[in-house]
Amino acid sequence: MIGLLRAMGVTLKTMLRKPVTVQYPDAHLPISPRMLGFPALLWDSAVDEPACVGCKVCERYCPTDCISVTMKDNPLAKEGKSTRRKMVDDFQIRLERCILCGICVEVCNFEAIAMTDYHEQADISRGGLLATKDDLFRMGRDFQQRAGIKVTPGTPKLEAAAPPKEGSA
Amino acid sequence: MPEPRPVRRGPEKAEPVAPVRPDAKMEALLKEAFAGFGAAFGYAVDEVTVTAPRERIVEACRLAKDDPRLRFDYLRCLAVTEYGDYFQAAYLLFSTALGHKAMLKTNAPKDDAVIPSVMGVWRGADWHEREGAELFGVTFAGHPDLKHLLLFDEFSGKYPMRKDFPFEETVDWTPENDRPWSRLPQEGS
Amino acid sequence: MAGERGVETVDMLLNMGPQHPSTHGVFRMILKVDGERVEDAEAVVGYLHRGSEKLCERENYRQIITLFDRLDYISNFNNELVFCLAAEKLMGIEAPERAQYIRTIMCELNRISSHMMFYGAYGTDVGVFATAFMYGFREREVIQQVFEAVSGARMMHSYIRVGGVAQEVPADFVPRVRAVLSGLKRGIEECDRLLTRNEIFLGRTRGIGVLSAQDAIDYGCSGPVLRASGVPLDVRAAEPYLVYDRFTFDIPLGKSGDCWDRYWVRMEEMRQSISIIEQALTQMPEGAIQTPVAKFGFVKPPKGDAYVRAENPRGDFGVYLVSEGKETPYRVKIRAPSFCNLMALRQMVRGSYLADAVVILGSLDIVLGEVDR
Amino acid sequence: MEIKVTPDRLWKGESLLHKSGAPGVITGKSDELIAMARKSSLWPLTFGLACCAIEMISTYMAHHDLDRFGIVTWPSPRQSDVMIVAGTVVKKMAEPIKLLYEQMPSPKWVIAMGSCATCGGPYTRSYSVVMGVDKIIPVDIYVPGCPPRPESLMDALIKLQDKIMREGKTPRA
Repeated sequence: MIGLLRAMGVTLKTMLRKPVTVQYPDAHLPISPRMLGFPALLWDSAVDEPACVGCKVCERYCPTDCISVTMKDNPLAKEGKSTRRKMVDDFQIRLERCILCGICVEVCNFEAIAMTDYHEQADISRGGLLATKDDLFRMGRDFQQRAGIKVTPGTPKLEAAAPPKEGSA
Repeated sequence: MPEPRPVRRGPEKAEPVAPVRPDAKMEALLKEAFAGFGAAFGYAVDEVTVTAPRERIVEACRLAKDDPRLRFDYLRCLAVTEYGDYFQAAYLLFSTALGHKAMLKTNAPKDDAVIPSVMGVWRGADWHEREGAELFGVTFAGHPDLKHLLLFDEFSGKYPMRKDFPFEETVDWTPENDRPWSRLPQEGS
Repeated sequence: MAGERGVETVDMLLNMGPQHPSTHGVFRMILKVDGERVEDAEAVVGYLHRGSEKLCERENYRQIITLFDRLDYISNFNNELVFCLAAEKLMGIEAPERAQYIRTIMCELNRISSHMMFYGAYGTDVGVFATAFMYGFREREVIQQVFEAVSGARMMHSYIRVGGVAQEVPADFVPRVRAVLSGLKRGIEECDRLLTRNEIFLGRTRGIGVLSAQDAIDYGCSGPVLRASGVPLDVRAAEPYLVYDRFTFDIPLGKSGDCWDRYWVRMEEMRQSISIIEQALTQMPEGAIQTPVAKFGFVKPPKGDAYVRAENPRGDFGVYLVSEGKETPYRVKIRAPSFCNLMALRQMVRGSYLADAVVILGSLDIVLGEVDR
Repeated sequence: MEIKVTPDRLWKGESLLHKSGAPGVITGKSDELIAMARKSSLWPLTFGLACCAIEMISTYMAHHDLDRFGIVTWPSPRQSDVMIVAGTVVKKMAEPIKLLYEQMPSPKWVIAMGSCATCGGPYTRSYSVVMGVDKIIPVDIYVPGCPPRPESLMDALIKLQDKIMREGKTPRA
């Protein structure tokens, strides 16, 4: 009898407890500012050009070879508007194979790539998971706006924490 | 409010750590115990390695286990490594009673890759030997059941951990090799 | 063959897995049963053999950390740590003190989250279908949020580096971990009340799958499986790595080596881990978190070989690293604790009831990612 | 609470249902109604392969609770509709997966969760890994990430529900 009452007590206590469930499509579990989402390219709004110069260092260091980069001459550099002599011609990330390790961000010398908070990228075809240069800039700019990252050439590398990202809820 | 970036360039440990050397007492002990084996001695950072000829490796292992001064009753690991023209099996030993450790090694040439099995000494050598046999093609003579453990029959005669076994090439997605079934209505299987 | 009453009987072969809800992944067991008794069991592994050891030979030391994350995918920090310790041992360097404390805290938190996962899965094996899982994961999720705040990833952190850790912990790290710990203490008590002294649970686990100390040592078992048999071997105490020699903690030991002991040892270990983390939080100094070598990732250990082992949630995780002085290691052999614990399964299952086979397998707490590598 | 808007390349919020005047009454073609019934009770096969399985379990558990979507795990392929391939598919496991897929009754859907199931992920260069589960069985939704967060998986399931509705709308060939 006492056992039964005690069991009822446990049930009652549990019933009155606040649920921990997060109602997903409407709410989202809090995202850490350091969250590693899919990488995207940042935009140097001071010169209005990509911060990436296409040096291929991320391509070399990517453990899964999911990045491919090509480089071209920067037309703005000839006019003297930019300090970057080269710029990125084409940049693709195969998000399907990206393992979100952050090595590309670590090795980048130009602060041109960042781990964004994009993570809900499911698609019905593998083709949709191939992020082209435009996709990456779109993701990157959106993220930059939300997180308030400014890219200036010649700044020291990110030392410790990535800038906070605007998670929801 | 953005969290300030904690940049900390504190004093870094510049002075090198003193090289770790194994216990001299252990070394002397092993040299004494394995005196009659024609064994070579060396170091693996902080462990003493004893390289015994493969004909006598079972005997050496049994000695290591039964000798009251050594009492290596715990086989930590058995690692097969491929070097130039020979395979090396490393038996990493530990004594639960005395709390010391050592490394036993033996070599087998590539054209005659046979090493006697030590399963009679430690039963824990079982799967390690099967793994070494299928990944490197080293035959552990005397093992009761040397069949595939991790791989399957397609790999019979192929030893993927050998250095000459190639890595696969990645196949990138292209519109041509896309599988369009995801856009089609479902059919019965 | 003729049975007791002259009735012809045949042994039946029963296949379990590779897809089976209670095999903890893709593990296959071929059981030879005589009625309800298991006469023999054969473990078939390799359904998750991904060739990590081979892949390690083409990637550099920074990239390999990502592969080690995915070995024992429930205790990622511990795996990374062992590989980094192996490389550090070959290079003769040591991480700064603060980094060592951060590593310790993360590894112990990971031990708790791993044991919580075990708690849920084991409850399911014994028959408490989703309830135990729900409670275990409720605690686990809180820990994972701390992991995410520190490393940026919920599971595959790649946070520990050769010569330190990747980045400084967030500003609110210490109070946050303390809050998590006090929540965890309550959570563990609750989990304890739900299962530990439950009569049905005791009936299912007491005296089942007994493994003697002698056998456990002979098979090379480690971790809670070994300690449940009464062997006081804990790498944290036997060969202290990191800063474990500065903490006081108990090594919970089982008496009989049955399934309940293995469960109990893990529950106790969680409490010990909490105490270790509390000590580490008080002792944690300020200072650098990386040696210069870790900053750029150009790690080139000199020629030689080294073996390092550390106490993972599942046992003694070892890495035998052979370097030729290049950017990529020459050979990486991973000694996975589950791999060795699984060898003893046959011994334990033999002679038990068929229904207990699942309970025994669950009590080993295997992770196929590291069994098959 | 802010609503997280995910960048959606596929469907631009197209309304799939015809709401009639009366509250709580929905009219539609029978195909659509069947599709609605299907999408509201997706039973995934409990089938974890590797690391992603842990995040998949996380998704089922208290913090995320997939039961809200009518998604209940089922340990047998005979009664399941969805197969979430969570983890690395190695060559030794390819045959069992095919068998499981064939045991599931039609209509059935497959979600390739994580980069290993999508294309091999970090193990593309390995000798024993199948480069994507779509080499052996048809895949409906690919979820990138290693492992995908629970939210990514839920997002994929919502997209799958959308896809099922679209299949209900399009006449079969």
